[in-house]
Amino acid sequence: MSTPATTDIKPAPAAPPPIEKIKIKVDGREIEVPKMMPDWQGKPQPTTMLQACQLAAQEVPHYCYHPKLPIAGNCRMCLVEFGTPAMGPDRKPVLNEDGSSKIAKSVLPYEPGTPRGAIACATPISPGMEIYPNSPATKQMREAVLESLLINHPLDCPICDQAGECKLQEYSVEHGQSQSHFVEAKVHKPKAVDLGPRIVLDDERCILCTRCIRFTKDIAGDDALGIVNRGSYSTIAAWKEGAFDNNYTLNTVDLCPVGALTSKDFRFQMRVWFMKETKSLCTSCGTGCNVIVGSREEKVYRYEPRQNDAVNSTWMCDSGRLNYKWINRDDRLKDVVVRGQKSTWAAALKEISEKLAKAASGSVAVLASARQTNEELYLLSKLAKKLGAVTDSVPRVGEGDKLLVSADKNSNTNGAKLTGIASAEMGSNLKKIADGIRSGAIKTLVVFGEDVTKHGIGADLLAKLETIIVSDILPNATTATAHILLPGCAHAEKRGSFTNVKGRVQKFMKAVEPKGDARSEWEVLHELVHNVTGQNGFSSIEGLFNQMAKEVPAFAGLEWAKLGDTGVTVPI
Amino acid sequence: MDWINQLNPTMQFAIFSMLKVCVVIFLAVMPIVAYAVLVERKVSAFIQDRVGPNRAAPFFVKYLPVVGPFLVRLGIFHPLADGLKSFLKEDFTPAHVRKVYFWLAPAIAVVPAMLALAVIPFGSTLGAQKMVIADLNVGILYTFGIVSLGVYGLVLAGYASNSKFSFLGGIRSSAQMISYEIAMGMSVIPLFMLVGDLNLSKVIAYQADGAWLVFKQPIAFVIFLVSAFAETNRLPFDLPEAETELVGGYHTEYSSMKFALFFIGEYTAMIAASAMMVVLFFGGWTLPFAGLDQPATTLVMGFAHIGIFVTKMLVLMVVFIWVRWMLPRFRYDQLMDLGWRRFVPLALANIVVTAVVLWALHAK
Amino acid sequence: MSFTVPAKLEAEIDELISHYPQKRSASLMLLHAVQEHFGYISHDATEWIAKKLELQPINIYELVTFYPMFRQEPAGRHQIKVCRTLSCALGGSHKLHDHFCTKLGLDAHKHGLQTTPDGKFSVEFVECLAACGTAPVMMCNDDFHEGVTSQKADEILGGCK
Amino acid sequence: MIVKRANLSFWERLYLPALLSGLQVTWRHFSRTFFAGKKVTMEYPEQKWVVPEGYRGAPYLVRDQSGDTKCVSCQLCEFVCPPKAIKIIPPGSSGKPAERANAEKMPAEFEINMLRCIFCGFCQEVCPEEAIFLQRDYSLTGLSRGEMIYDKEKLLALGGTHAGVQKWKHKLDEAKEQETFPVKG
Repeated sequence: MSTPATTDIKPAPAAPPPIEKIKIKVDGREIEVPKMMPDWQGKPQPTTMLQACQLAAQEVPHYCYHPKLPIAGNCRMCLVEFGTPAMGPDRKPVLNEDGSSKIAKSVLPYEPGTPRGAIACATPISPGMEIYPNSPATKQMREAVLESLLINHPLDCPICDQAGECKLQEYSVEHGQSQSHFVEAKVHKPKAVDLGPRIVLDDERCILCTRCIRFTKDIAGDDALGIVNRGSYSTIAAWKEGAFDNNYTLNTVDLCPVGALTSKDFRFQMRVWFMKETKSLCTSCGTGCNVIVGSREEKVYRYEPRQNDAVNSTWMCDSGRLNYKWINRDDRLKDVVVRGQKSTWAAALKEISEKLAKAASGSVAVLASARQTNEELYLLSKLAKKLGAVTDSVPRVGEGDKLLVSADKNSNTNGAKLTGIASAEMGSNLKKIADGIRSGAIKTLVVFGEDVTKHGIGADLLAKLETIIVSDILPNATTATAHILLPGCAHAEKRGSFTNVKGRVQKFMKAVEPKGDARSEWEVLHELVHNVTGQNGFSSIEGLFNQMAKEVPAFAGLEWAKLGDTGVTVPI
Repeated sequence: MDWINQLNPTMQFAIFSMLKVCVVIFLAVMPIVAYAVLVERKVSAFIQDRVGPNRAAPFFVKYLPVVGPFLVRLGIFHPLADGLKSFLKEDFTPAHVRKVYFWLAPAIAVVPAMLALAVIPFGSTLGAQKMVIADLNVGILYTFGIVSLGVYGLVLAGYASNSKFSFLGGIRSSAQMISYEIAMGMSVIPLFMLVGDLNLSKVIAYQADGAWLVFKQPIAFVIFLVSAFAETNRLPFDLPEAETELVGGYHTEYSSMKFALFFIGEYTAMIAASAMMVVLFFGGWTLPFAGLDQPATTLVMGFAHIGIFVTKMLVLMVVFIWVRWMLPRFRYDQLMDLGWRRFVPLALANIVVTAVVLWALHAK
Repeated sequence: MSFTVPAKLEAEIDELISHYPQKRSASLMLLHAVQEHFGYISHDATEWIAKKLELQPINIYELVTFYPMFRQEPAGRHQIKVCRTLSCALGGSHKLHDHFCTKLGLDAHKHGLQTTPDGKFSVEFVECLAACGTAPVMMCNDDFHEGVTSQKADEILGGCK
Repeated sequence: MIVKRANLSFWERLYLPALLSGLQVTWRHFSRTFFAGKKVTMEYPEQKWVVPEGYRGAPYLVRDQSGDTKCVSCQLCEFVCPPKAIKIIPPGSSGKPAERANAEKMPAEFEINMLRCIFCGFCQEVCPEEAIFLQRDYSLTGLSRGEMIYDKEKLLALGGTHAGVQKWKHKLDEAKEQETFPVKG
């Protein structure tokens, strides 16, 4: 769902070629579906019965089928009964008395009374086809397939991390039967196999849908997994123990419809049904993958990718996914500290406001991290404008890859640029600030979310300053020297928006409460801006964003509500 | 003891009256109240197949070999514990109460009940002293006069408490007590028509000469008994308290010793009512045999008369307690119906019948 | 890598690969060639083949584990294969297998290929050897024996040098 | 609806028979208790109530016949507990492995707040491992709130042993059997 930004002035697109449609019947209801639909790579392919059923809002259970993966058709869960128009010997459709064409249901060739199902995920539709996703025969087929999938399943849901979001559980309830006809001993396969540094495999739970194999081969480009052995003893395996180690392995945990692949990081940490799920963003690089933050009792337990076809499809990298533990760290800054003494927000803000209001133009420098949100950077730029301050952010460049990981390790580089906090070439003002401090022209330094000692402003320079105001999340060398230290919030503890490397403005929601006295930076900045500039702003994030969209040209026409769950692209 | 004889009769009267008041109130009424509560709890327990209070044990009990545990099981120490508890509990005055009346009400509830005891002859004589605190010649009128004051305590408590439960309790008590006072008053008129005197000692003397008045005036006794239940707010007429509907009625908002005063008042009223019935219907301190119906000549006799009186009174009090578990509480309209439409006409009829009989007898 | 392929075998393998439009298609042929030469397909051999065919080792490993005729550990000089498919199972192949195992001092209750410590004999169960009418049947290396009794089995063993 | 009241007879209207029967009933009970000492109550701390079979008192954790903790930290009881009395800390990936070879998982900590527990038995009903049972204790006391939060050791010590189906052991045995030939079926 990519809503183009209003500023995105494009020539009116040429009228798209008319989409060829086919009339079929799903569950007795006639619908028109496109003849071709995009496959996992976005190439048009003949529409399958499963896609047609989805368009008709009829659920067809499936394990191996995934819209973003090549079709394998090996789980058989999506078997449905169907029929096609009967053809006479003259190759003309046989008609019923009322003129409609007669439907020949698909049956077993040697047993014409028995319906023959087809796997909906891989069978293309044809004109006049009738699909029966709810017929008794379809239901019976599903029951049988589920029973067969469960023959060797260990039924160890109590110790399985997937329990609660397991398709095997869900379909067993919806489509399965309560008893199995299987009385023999189950085949036992290896358990707790160390597949990779972040993945554990339980072969007994595996239903061999091969989603993981297809993902790692076709999406991640690392052909690391395969099925070894034969028959009942088939198992998923990597060539060597721990060989499944690319940066996208944890996506297979999400893909795995059962509990076979589990994350070592999340293993036995918390049951999923306790998890509060919050729509958020990954902040590890400039890509801004959409994530769901799983938290319970103010503790973050995991990130999971959230579908956004404009950004990350349904994937995310392992390094970003596991980069959440700092939110739960014990040494997080929790107190407002004024010159070494624990203080209150009211007192600290009063002091800062008075200091900044009195500061001579040009005597203040503002250094804001490009990991702060658009709204915070906007408020800081307002403050800086009033104070005539020199501003900048710190660039972070690392290694990227061609799938999702961006070389830009700041989550909001474009936000810093668009709001005017960062200089045209990010980081070029750092030296100017250092020189200003050295010469004594800059007396006050405002730092948001950076350790300036690592970026050219050493402890010797900091010692020369009259006032150092620092807001950060974790303690570092700069926070240690701060005269006024304001505890900030991790993105999981506040709301806001980021602009990713491609200029997509995306919002994120609050998952957990801030630690200790910490408060969202934008709330604090909103108050400071009011005190120093005398302008009143919005005290809600929605109002603030909308105000920013009015004042910052790059965001013109945006509204908080318009961002939706997946964001809007702006020109950069 | 010579100095007593040297005092003039007025002084002597004053001293002995004081002594009698002290003895009656602190050595008789208060302990009886305390242990009546215990008896009430025990009898209630037995009627309900329970054991009743048997826990309170002061420190010295463990030094008494056999008696100690027995006394504890009897619950002898519970009244002491109850009293102590009443003193030690927080004396809570709720907000927005009318303080003066709120504090006054418990006192008004106790005092009339005690005053009513003044005219009861609880024995014949002890030495030269008559065993009655005030031997008034209008004894019964005094009693009714004083008893009717008792309602003020309840009404004030209900009015001052700033609570709807208390208020309802107060209203009920005023209506109930006034209603039954009429029936009660009229029920004893035939008695005095027979006796010909209002002095209670004379009533006893009249019964000593003939049969007890309960046999001569059974209807008057029934009316008096039922009215006494109503006057003392005992079941089945405990509508002013009515725990199940009014929480605690007029004393809902009271705690500590102020609450205890209502309690003492209720039990003192019970004592007074029982004593009055003993005097009016059961021959007072007399027994119709062994010469016990003549005023005492010796100290032993005097004490025996007091003992007889107290025993009769206690029996009646047990009846009070017992009745509590026999009958369910009356509905308010039934209570009024019984008082005004049954007992008042019945008492009037009783007066007329007695008058006619007396007229017929004297005409002979 | 301790695994080295003689030049002759490598030339043979290169020739095999050239038969196919896609290198991958030659996988099975290569496996056969390697097993024929070394007697089994070692871990290193798998990796070597994968490299040769520009595949991941797991792709080759899938094949090795799928086909029962590929061995992953060396077998004895004389391989005794006893059929256990239905007709032979009814005809007494389990007894025959047992007989071999007790005779050679092997554990009859273990799955898969069993080799005597001296490396002379290997015994294993295999699926149908296509002579159901004369069950139980067995193979000793490439020699086919039908209607094998315990006596005949002893003779076969005795004939192995 | 109007309920028609039956007219009372003369005797009934006198109330005297009712009074007498009330007197009789109360006297019967009084004499029975006072003289014969028959009472229906129990003097609690000295006399203890013997709970009947199947009584559902406080929930405790049990061990199996091999002395291993049965609980596998599935947290269903924590989920189902209506007063939220149960708190389980799962072992995490680096936690202590389960005592039973095959079960993999065991709670790092298991707490029941007996002040919150309402003895409803949902935990016992939901437990897939037969690891928690409502047992015979009904009178739980402590001197502090902290004391009333029973931890895993205490719950296991109080719970005793429950000799049930050893599911995980059975699975392990089955897996071991598979290693030999012929496979038992």
